[in-house]
Amino acid sequence: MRPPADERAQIKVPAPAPAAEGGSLSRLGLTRLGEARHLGLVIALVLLAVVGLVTVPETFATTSNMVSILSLAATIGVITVGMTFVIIGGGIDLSVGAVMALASVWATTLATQSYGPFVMILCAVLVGTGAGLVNGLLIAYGRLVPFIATLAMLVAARGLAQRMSDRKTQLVQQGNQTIVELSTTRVLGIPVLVYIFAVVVVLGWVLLNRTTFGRRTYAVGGNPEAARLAGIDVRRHTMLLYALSGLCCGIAAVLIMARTTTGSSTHGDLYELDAIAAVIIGGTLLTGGRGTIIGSILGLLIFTVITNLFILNGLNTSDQLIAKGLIIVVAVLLQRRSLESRT
Amino acid sequence: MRPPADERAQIKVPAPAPAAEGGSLSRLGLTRLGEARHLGLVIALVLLAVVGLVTVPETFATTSNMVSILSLAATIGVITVGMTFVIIGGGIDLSVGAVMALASVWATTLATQSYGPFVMILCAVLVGTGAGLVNGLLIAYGRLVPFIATLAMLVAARGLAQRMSDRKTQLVQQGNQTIVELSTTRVLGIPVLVYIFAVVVVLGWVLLNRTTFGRRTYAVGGNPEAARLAGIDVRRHTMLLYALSGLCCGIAAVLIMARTTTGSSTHGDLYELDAIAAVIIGGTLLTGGRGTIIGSILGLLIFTVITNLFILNGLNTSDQLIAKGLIIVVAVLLQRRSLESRT
Amino acid sequence: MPEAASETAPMLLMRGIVKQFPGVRALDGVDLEVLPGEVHCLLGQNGAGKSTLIKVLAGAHQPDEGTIAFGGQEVRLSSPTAAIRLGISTMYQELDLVDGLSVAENVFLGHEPARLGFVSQGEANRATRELLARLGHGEIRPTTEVGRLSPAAKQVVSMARALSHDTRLIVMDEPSAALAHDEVANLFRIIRELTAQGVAVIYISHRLEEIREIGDRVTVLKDGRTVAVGLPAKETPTSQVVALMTGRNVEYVFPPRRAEPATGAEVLRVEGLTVPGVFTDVSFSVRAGEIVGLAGLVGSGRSEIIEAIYGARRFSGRVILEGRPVRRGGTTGAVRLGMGLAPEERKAQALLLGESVARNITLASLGRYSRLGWMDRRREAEDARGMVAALDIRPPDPERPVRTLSGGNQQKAVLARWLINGRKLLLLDEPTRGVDVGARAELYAVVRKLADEGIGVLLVSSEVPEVLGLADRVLVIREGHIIHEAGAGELDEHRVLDMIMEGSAL
Amino acid sequence: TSNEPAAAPSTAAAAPAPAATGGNDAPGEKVVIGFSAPAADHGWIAAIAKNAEATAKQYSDVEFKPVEPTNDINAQISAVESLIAAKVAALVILPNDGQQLNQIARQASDAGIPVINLDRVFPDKLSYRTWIGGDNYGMGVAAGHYVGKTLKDKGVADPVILEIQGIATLPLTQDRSKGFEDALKTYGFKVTAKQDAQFTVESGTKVAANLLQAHKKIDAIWNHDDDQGIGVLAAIKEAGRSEFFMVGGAGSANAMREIQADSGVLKATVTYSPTMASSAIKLARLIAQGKGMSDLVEQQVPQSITLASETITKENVDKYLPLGFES
Ligand SMILES: Nc1ncnc2c1ncn2[C@@H]1O[C@H](COP(=O)(O)OP(=O)(O)OP(=O)(O)O)[C@@H](O)[C@H]1O
Ligand SMILES: Nc1ncnc2c1ncn2[C@@H]1O[C@H](COP(=O)(O)OP(=O)(O)OP(=O)(O)O)[C@@H](O)[C@H]1O
Ligand SMILES: [Mg+2]
Ligand SMILES: [Mg+2]
Repeated sequence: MRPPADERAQIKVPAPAPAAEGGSLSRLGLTRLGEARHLGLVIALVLLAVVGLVTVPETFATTSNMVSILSLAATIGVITVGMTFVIIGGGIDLSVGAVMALASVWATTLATQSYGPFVMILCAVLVGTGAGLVNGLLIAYGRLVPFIATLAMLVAARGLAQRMSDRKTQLVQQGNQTIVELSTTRVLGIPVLVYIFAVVVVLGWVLLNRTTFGRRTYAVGGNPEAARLAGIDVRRHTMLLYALSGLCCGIAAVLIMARTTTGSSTHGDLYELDAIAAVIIGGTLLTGGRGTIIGSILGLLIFTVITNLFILNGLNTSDQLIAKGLIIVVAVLLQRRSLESRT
Repeated sequence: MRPPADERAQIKVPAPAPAAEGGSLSRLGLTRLGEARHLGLVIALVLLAVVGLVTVPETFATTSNMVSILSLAATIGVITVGMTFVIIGGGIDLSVGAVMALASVWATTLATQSYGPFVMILCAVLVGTGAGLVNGLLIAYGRLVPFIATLAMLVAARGLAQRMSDRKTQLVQQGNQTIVELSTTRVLGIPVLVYIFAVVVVLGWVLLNRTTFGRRTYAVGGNPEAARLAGIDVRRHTMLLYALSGLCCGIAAVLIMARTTTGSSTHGDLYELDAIAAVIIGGTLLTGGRGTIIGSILGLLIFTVITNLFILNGLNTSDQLIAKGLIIVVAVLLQRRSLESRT
Repeated sequence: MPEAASETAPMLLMRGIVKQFPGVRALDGVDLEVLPGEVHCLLGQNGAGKSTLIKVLAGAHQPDEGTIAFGGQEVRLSSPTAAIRLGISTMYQELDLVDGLSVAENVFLGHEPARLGFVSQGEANRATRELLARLGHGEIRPTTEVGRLSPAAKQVVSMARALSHDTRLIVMDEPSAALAHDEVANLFRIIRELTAQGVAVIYISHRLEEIREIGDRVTVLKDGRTVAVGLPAKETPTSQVVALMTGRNVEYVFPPRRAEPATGAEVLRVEGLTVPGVFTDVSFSVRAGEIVGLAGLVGSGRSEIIEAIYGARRFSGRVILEGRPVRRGGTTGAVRLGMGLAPEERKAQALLLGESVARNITLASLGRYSRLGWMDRRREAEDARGMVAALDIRPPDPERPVRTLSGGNQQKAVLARWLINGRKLLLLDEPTRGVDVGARAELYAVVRKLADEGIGVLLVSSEVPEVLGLADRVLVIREGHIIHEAGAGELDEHRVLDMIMEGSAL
Repeated sequence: TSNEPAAAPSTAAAAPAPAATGGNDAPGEKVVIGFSAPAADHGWIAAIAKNAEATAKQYSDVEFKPVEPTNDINAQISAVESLIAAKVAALVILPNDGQQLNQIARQASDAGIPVINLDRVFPDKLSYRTWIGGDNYGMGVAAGHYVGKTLKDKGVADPVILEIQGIATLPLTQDRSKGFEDALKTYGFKVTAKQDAQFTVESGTKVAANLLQAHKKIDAIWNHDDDQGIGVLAAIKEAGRSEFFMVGGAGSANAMREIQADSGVLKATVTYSPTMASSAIKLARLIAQGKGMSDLVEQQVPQSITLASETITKENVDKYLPLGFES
């Protein structure tokens, strides 16, 4: 039942050590690398890929299909990066889809378009960041609950977008096709917009894992009072998190303009739910303080691959929805299982 | 070394008192009654009413308009009651709208309708409760995050509803008009369905404030570990909370069938956001452990009155949305202000 | 009384209890024997397994091995309810109250007086009022929301809850940690009442003098094992108990004070500091190299004084750091100017529990380890490792989640956060709360060493001997006023107690 | 509605039966036709999807390849991309928004795949081979004329006319409203108030209930969509109002039955028939096989076909009822 006495004596030496020694290595090496915790998601993705290879062998594994999946994931992917920051920081942003729509509309008004594509891009990014800043101010300094503040922004930004566009879809004009080329031009067979997505993900990862900003984000979300007493300006940081999310929405607006050649108040409908779901499936806690960019992107890819598989298999909507519900549950259970077996 | 025991006993009395005594009376009397904390909401409602009286004096203050507002609030109001329980209990239920749609579809299939109106009502209620139970099982025993589990249910329930109805709108048949009469029959000038809403609110209030179930809901949401140590079966309770929310969706399905004379997979679209927003504006914390039914209902009424005012004034949707965003922010700020001035 | 009790059959008999957590063997074959009507003390270092053992006893944890007999019968405690039914009630170490509920609702949580599921709140309030009166705290209203109570009052509510059950054995896990010592006396009065009625009490505390005062017999745990059973609490020499707990001969003494009063420059000067309703017109100063202690009752405003100085709450008056007035820049400004705060509630106010020790240590000095926001992770890790070694934080693994450390080691990590950052002034609020004897001695040494290196230290502690032993100079606070100031050598515990309670020294 | 006991003819059958005209229906070369439409969460769109599939099934030489219907533009672009990659012989696309899907349709055309644009039009004529759709403006005009004429005949001066639109951000909604307004103008009338609903029963109820409060006396209502019209009628019934008449839109079987029964306020509806999906599939097949329409003189299928919007009233409802779609 118990190990022999001398053996025990060995282990005992550092007071609480027996507790420590065993688990720490594996825990550390792996959780820090963020591999173990994503194993379940990777397994789920692999399973989906297998389904794809079995059901639509000739189309699923083609380069063009992979590119198509990534292009589809790009817009909401950029938003998901911002959302990951906000949620790790203990908040939530429901306004992402609406802010993206507003930015796309603002950037495609006749007035903006007359200044050329770069001003349009600048405009989208500024509008997004501005809306995010307003969210941040309301939450950090107005002390509104994030859910309510960003819900109000969702509603107001959609309204404003409808008003600016007179509810019409605004085409990117001939002179500004540079923007559209982000989606049509390919480098090494891959559209520029996928590279932009990749760059945002990498920058997001670096910001979260290699900078003081990232550190503070975890601290602010994990224990705001401790962060405050450690001298971190929690309010300012919170505000910046929402501005960052807004910035991502602005970038996403550029991508959606490139892909659809339009700005419209209907863009990004329900993106907030998809982005939040991806982040949470990716293992980020809704309560804040924990989470990874890679997890969120894996979560998003699962959703995108599911959609792609449905497209390729021509399933009808009802069956898709039912299947999607089940797959979400299974993916999360898989992930939990793989996490638990490690600890 | 230390003063004798009896002497100390004397001295001790005021020790922790200053903390308790000063605030307790006003805080307590009022918070418990739930008046102070709702003052801001009441003020917001009164302001809206004043706007109504000024802008559309001859239509706003009529009985028929009040009845109309209540009828509009009834369906989502019933759902809000269930949502309040779930959120106080530390969870969230995104599936409410979809579950209501599923229940309405199931209750209006030819097969169900052939058994008459009472079986239809029973069917709606059972389907709702059943779906809620599944949510509860996944969350309490499958240990899925509520956000994800109920998101999966949202998706799957809509899919199932579309499948059952073949995406058609299912009319309540001639023989089952008893159901429609819930909305058309009036007692003392008020439709039966408003009474049903009122009864659900009262029952919900009693359950939350006067029973062990309610006490335990606060405990489970506020500090699940403490609740467990106090001998409460936290998992079972959590499961019951979601079942209760499902039950409310079932009742809401009956009301929507009465109002629209149909069952449809499109019913209840985005109800989850509206219900959650009403609950949170009503002062319930998203983190659980605090909240009131009355607050939620006031929050909901604010939303309903806003819509009513907009339409009475003939505003278009875009302006409605912008104004709604602003009003939400103002209402919440008002409420915070009134809460703070008390403490 | 203990003599009489020892002849009767044990009320509780735990044998060979083993409890394994992932990667941790918290209990490794513990034996415990408790007699009816005795106060049985459980001693052990932080992380020895005391709380785990009583959670097993409360049905909150299921043991992996071992047997439990209660009242002569072998029992299985499959849930908290099962234990409560048997008459075992527990006051947990981490306050187990629900902030959003009222006092009465908390007391009767899980066993509300109810008919058909309807709570009879009047009855609950009345019963709670009686319980609180019995505990000497009639001033706490049954209808107050628990979240608004002070930690001490919460402890009383916890106690009332334990008593609300028909109980034969009460387990108290560090009930005195949040209490000032007049409160503790009250607690002891109640314990004596209980034992007189034949109720047994298991009492856990890191304050050895309490054990001596209230305890009958002592069981000592070390590394999840019982190392001594049934020692007589009054007779066993302290040194022997400490040796059993720590495996070493730690002297429960304070490091030597500097010979003459500190003459360094004034680091902190506070003039007319006032937070309305909490404290008024507080003025004093702290010199470099000096440890100034604040003595006072719970609720006398000591924490608030410290928080105001640190910029964590609004105040009127002046705070002057090294000759320059501090502008109200919030905590960020205070940290930038060279202050550091080890707050009262470690877990709630200081630690990122899920993060590693290293990240907790460097939290307040991210700027030092970065250029243009980019973290120099190698240097950060090196310094953190150095800190862990310097303060002898155990286990010496900077990457371990801080949550898994014992209280004393967590406290050291909080101190390390400020040591790594070169402070001018350290504000310590209850630095040894819940910290075991061995770790305490080490902490005292660290604080003294810091002072010797020229840092000014402002110390708040509810344990008067600690203030007297560690500080150079003592300020006595009563109801938000400084009523006395003297060198620590000129005061003794009795005089300080008289002052903080009666103000007789005025 | 699906649960009408009177076994109404199935939707598929409601599509015009293949007329035995010349060799158009004789089996030809095998072709794969791709199909993409918005999510079928609404009666009219559901009928579109069903009609397309049913028509494709009638031909042994057609392989029907539908992709996931979705309301997300981004995903519909992806869906069409996958059809282009699959090298289908012809593409039938009902875009969520013609402007937003234009680029990808153009890509298909450029890749040599003929695109049959269904209903919501692409702005760039190079993006599609043929357009077939309803006449949204004409639909508004038809409703406007019915309302205007009826009120004029009754001799109502300064009538209260309400309009309940569908989803306001769709161009088709704006076209319908414009047509309605223009037609009313010829009688000297104008719309008193308009609100938009979401094409769902529930939103219809909600908007109508509020509008009925806002206007104590109403002369006429035009509701753009018969599906949401069920909800509008429910709200009217609940409010117990009957001083006005209502005109519907799209032409669902359910609305036609209401008109036939003449028991409520619904007196007419203007068609916007989902049968266009059946025709689109037929056109796609002909184009892919390089055939023309055998009833026409031309060798090729015309570039655009606009369905006429017809006004269905009690007088002619019997004729139209078999064509009504079950929403
Ligand atoms: N839920 C848990 N999961 C993992 N490890 C745990 C858990 N609870 C306790 N431990 C570990 O078990 C050991 C014993 O902890 P315990 O809380 O019983 O100590 P203690 O004697 O009460 O210490 P203290 O005096 O600091 O309260 C410690 O190493 C602790 O980290
Ligand atoms: N957040 C708060 N709101 C209202 N009153 C408070 C608050 N925090 C503390 N108080 C009150 O301020 C007074 C001073 O409390 P404080 O915690 O500073 O005392 P203390 O001397 O530090 O005691 P302790 O040893 O318990 O920390 C008490 O009356 C307390 O109840
Ligand atoms: Mg403990
Ligand atoms: Mg204090």
